[in-house]
Amino acid sequence: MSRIGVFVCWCGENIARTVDVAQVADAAAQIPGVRSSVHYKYVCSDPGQALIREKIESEKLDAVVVASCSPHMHLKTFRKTAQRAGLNPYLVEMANIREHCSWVHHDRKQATAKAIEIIRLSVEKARNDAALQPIRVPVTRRALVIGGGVAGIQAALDIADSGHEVVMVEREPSIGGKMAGLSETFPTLDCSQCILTPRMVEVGQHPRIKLYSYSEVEKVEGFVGNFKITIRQRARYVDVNKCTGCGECWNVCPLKRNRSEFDFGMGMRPAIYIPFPQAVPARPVIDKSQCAKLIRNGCGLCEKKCKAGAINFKDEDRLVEESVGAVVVATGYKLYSIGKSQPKATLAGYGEYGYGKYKDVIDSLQFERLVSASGPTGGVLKRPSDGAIPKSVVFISCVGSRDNAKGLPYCSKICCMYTAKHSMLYKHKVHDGQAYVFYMDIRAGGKGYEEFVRRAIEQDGAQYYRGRVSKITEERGKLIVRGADTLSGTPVTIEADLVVLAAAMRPADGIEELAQKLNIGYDEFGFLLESHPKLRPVETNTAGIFIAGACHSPKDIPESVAQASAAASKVQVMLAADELTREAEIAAINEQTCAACFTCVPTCPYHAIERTEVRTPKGAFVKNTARVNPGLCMGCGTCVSVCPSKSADLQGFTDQQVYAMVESLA
Amino acid sequence: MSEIISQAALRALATEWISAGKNVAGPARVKPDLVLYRPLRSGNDLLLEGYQRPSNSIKEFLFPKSEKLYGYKIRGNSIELTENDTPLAAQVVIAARPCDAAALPVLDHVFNWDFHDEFYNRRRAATTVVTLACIGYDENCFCTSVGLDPGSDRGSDAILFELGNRQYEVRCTTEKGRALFGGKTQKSDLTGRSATGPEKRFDSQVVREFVGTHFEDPFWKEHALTCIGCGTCAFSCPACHCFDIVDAGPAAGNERVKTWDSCQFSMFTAHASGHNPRVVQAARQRQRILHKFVIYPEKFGEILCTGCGNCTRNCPVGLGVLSVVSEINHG
Amino acid sequence: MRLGYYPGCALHGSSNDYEQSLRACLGKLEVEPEEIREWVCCGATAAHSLNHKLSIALPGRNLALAEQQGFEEMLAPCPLCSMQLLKASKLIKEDDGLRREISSIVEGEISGRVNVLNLIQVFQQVGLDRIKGAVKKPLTDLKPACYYGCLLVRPPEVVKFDDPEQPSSMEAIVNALGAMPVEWNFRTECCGAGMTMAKEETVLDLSHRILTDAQQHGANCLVTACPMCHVNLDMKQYDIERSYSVVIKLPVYYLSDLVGLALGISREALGIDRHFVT
Amino acid sequence: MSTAAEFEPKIVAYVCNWCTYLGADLAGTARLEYPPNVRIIRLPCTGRIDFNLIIKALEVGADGVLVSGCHPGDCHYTSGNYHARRRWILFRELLNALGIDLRRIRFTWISAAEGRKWQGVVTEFTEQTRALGPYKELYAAGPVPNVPAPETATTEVRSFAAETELRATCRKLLAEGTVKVVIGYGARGPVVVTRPEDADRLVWNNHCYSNLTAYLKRKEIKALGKAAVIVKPCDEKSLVVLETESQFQRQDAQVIGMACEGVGQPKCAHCTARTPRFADVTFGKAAGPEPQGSPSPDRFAALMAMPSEERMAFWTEEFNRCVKCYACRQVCPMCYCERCIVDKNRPLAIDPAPSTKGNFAWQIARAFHLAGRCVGCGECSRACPAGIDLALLNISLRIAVQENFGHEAGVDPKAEPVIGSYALQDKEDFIG
Repeated sequence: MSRIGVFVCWCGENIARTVDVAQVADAAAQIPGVRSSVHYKYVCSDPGQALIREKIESEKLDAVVVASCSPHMHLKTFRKTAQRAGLNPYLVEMANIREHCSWVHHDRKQATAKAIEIIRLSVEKARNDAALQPIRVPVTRRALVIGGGVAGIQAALDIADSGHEVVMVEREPSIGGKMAGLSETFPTLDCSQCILTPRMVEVGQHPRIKLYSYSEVEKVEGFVGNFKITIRQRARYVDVNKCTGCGECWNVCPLKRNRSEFDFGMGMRPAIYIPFPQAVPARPVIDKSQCAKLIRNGCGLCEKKCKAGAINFKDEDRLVEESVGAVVVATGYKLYSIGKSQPKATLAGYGEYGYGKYKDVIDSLQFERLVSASGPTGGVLKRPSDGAIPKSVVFISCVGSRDNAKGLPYCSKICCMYTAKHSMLYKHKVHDGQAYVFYMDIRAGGKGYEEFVRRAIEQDGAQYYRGRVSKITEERGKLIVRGADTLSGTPVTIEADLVVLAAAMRPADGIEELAQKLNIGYDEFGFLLESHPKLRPVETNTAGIFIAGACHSPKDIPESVAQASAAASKVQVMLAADELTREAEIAAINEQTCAACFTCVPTCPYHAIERTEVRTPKGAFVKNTARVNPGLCMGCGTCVSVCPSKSADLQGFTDQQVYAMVESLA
Repeated sequence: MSEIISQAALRALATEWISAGKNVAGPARVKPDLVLYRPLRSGNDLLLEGYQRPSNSIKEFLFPKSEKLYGYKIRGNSIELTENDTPLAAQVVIAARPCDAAALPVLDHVFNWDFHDEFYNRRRAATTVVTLACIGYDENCFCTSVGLDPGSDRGSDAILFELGNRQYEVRCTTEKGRALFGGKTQKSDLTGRSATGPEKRFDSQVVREFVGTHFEDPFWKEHALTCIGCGTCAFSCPACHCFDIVDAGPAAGNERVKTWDSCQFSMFTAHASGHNPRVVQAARQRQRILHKFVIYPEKFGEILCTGCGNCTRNCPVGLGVLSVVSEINHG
Repeated sequence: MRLGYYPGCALHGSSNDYEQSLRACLGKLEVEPEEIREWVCCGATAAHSLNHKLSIALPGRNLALAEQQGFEEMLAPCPLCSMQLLKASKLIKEDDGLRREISSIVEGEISGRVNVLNLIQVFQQVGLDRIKGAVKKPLTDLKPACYYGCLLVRPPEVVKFDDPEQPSSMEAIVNALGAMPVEWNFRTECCGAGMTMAKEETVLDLSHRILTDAQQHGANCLVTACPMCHVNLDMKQYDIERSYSVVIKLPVYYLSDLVGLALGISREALGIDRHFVT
Repeated sequence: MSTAAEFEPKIVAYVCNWCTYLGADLAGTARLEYPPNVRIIRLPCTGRIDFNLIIKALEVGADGVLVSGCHPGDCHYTSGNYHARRRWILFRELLNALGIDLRRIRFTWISAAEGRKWQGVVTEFTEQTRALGPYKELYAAGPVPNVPAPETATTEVRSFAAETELRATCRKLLAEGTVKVVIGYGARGPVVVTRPEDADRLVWNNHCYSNLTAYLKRKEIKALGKAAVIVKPCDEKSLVVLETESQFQRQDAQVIGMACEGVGQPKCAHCTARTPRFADVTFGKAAGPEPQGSPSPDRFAALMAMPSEERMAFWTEEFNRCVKCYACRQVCPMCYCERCIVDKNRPLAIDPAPSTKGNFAWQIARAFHLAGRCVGCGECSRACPAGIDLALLNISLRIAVQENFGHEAGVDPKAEPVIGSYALQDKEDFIG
């Protein structure tokens, strides 16, 4: 660039008071490559911008340096100005002689001298500027939602309602997630299924939502705007299209005593089943580990009984491909495994509670099923061991949470609330029963939450003990719960009929594998990482992938739904246009000189650099090379610094520019 | 009748020149196993025994590895040039090997042929070369194969021959030489000696014919396989004289300098277009031999090699002119 | 592999029947523990509540001796001892400064490489299959309540043995002998050993609960691997019966007793005849 | 030498766009006055601040260099500052070993909210630099201190027993066509054998110095087909690094390891492995246990014991002899760039002239590019015709890498690279 125009701004008195703008403009005119140099009262004002445009045209300027305020203030402004005069916006530089000069120095001579050098720096940068074109990435205007819980459902419906197609992948035979199994919800005690099932049906019937139930994400390729997703549809042995959901099959199935996953073992189901009556899709699956036909080619009653001829014992897993532009991950949570078997060496079981040993020690989700109207007991609270109505129930919170010794350090956040809810539901069902709650602290921040807990204690008479339980034993059919009441400083022993453990929340199984497929980060506990805890809470570090619900951190229903809508709106913004405009100041790699050491690959925070090959037009292998995916690069330039051969460079901040700037100070 | 000088006197003389403001360079021990021609601070630093020859050559005192041609500064849209007028003191290179001195006439041709190189000639004029004849040779020496010998005074202004017991016979061959030693020597009837041999390792004529006629011979490829393409051979060669002209320091304005270059570098012949006529090391090594034994001789009538053997001594991978040409010679 | 043997005060005093028993049955299994020469107190008693350094130096001394005497492994049948030794060894390994200090105090290098074993671990090393194979008289009519007590499995980060709350290693061995261990609650509860001298009624209360719960769950004997527990549950059983005016009569065996009996060793040879409840 | 009074220090500040630059903006909006000596160069992220830029700033006459970015955890790009921090840790060690005055370079974290901190740091650093006086001669000569030269024991040739075995195997490999070429040692140095009958040109003796893995990068050799390369336990490590850097795959070459009892090179005094660990086949037996040589030779201790000016004088003297023949680069197995940074002239990151400045810039770049990668084969020193103790620089970084990140190049094939990774707990006691 050899026809650079310099525009020195007075900023009224702000600059002119301490900087001799006229002298600065004269000095700037002497800098090599400067074609014209003027000063003006307010360069950012309309006449000021007009002046720039006029000079660009009259002097045929090929670059512009505005010496005024911080680029964070007005770089965008002046780039637009230049653009309107037909100059590429990236040929505009700013020299910050206000914040970095006139405002912080008083000696006019010194400030003027400094201003001149600041301008020289910027001119050197401008001289080596290139006319950059922002990268445009075509966008497939469809979204993938992984997980059909309340968060997934919310996100899917929001996106679909805004006019974009949604592909939803759910691992279980039906969507609905954990919420579908809950009895009633705090703090309003409205029936969970009453709220959720209509939304599930909406998803099932939505013209723009394509639902893959009993399916998992197998492979993820591509990048923002252009993901290619391979989905594994597990063999369900029932043709969903032929099936009418009449129910003949599961009624006729002789193998009815299989542990129901949906009831967390509190109930039984046949080998061919729908997890619960309101399932979406209301189509059964056959559990191949239990079906007599599939195991030893016996039975086959369901096939005979099915008028629609939907049963297909030959069914196999299928791989299908879907193209989407954005992804929302909403894979939810699972409970801490309280028993002996542990996923990680760092975690330990809570043998002292005898979970898995004593039938009547259960976790909170199992309790939800026991008190749910749609549950195995039809909403009558019967304890697992003998079906008796428990007259005294002990609830223990923070099982696995806030426990650095053998559990997890974090707070699972929702246990305080649902434990209070449990004690209430119990009281409502067993009026002469007594609920006891052992807690560490009660964390009831939230609209109507504290009041809710108070109600549990004051109206429904739950007995709260601030302390831990040391041991649970069984004597003469009673569970002896030994604990401490740290407020009164006395040991407590309770003879309980049922003990409910509020186990910690952990991300759902397989989250790490999924995160690796999606190339997104997760923390030591497996919770997915947001891009910025405050400013980008639903984005991940991989562009085009968003997170919602408990896969990000323990959350209750309102929060999950809110985050899901937030993620959905981010997706809508992305899918609003056929093209995605990305930052132009991004890294590029000279594939001729790249030594393919790939040091840059792990260095890139955005996984934007890929290992690839240079091939001749005919496809013959030439060499290995790293390549920047312009769709993903955010332009930090870290790759430039680690590249030994300086094959990586950052447009807008090229080595050539930076060296020119430093050398101008010689 | 001969002129002789004692080693002590010689050292004293060197010191005297230094204090008289002359730059004096000669062999000095830099590391336990490394002797180099270095600028001397005193005649006592001068190393006269216990080594075959220094690892570098005396060319760097006439044709420095890096020399400022001129300075420049870009002001506004104009450029200011400043001459390199650093004053040049008279200098003496003492105890140079005959194979070093013999390379100077070779350099003279190049720097005065189509273009008179100010910088070289100024230094050449200001320099007096006092050679020390060899009394031995090692397996890398082959001066006799290129028409020289351990006592050759070619390119020297004066040459010293050992008499034993720390005495040297001084034979001045030029006025410069005489000016240095005039009145500093004693008369004597002893005459100094120099080594006989090394026996001829190859016939340069044979080499010349082979190289001229076997341009595409697989021999080159095979022989260059272990060459790593560094510039050690060229830079330690007394006669190699290729140079590059580069800008040093800020592009905005600093110095334009002449620096040594080597035909063994892959970048040596790289074109701006990206094309490189000598793309493999074999071509570069062939070029080096070709230049020394054919191209240069055709132009100036003598071989561009004085048989010092430095290329072999310094090569990190044991190659060098001798290994190539003797292989050519003996098939 | 040579197996060192650290008896500690108990097995040379109040509980020498335990030593007799384990020597007899280990002998049968061709395991010959060699007693550490010049061993000193493990510091389990008052030391650890009075002087932290001393409570490391005492076991440290024993570890040093074991190393000097060239042992890689050392059996400490008393859980109090083994816990003390393991604790010292852990602290020493974690803090090199401390290691050097203790080494100088006890005048012997301690690297902490000696592997301290409890009795159950020794049996595990011998191997359940091998024990099964060696059984002569299966204990089919025994319904033992396996009692671990407090220190055999605690503190978990020190002893790193079995599940601190729901252990099962002793049951596995007892099973191998043909006996039918019962499910019961008090397997890892405290027997009050620490209070034996100071506050006997506490001991009686705690031990009473243990014995009765075992009985309620159908145990016809109780098996332990701790001399202290044995003292409280066996020797004091009479006092318990008296102060709670109940009849318990529940024999309390050392784990080695049962293994020994199954291997066909006589009650006398095992010293069972010297127990109080028989 | 100008006096502090009339001397106005020149300070170059490389700052990140999102934290420190905004911090400086805030200082402006809040009218916090500070000395006018600092010149800000805005870069997107500290991750972009290359070590060459710091050297360049000093070269062009900066009396002090200020480098500042976001506090840990605040990086706009999440991890740029962590990568930067890790590079700085090592770069300071290198500069220190060279005798560059570390007080001239200030690293700091300044957030967008810390206008006051910016004012404070700039003021304090400017005054400190003023007190230090002008950094007149970056690479100052001086009376050359005595740093003991490495010991090279060149004894007469002693052939090792494994030689015959080696020849036989290579003959076999070539005859059977398992490999097309054997890169081995000959009487005068490396040889490349392609015909079975030439296998007898191979030798195995106490003069087998070269690290032959350097040949694997050469086009001419690659063109010949699958190679067998003969390695000593020390050379072998470079293969491990090359593999992690995707420059070499085991199936590409047959690795023939030679048990080695030393070849009289300086590195042999610090040998830690006599028996190859990664080779496909190994010949010979090294008597005695694996030695426990310390990575740090006495001469390094001697160097670091002296004041920084003396270290600088030492290196100035050394680098003044450098002729830029690039033998150090060519023999190094780790220098495999298609286009070396010194061969690039837009921009001129490194002065191509073999001047003091140019030589320093080159050797700094070379050494730092080897950070965490150099396996200490010592070939650079051995190849240098000017006898410059280049290995000493590499040693300074090898020790720093070991001490800071517990990493030793070429030992663990699974270890993640030192440059290109980071740890949250990387030290930052030097960052103000």
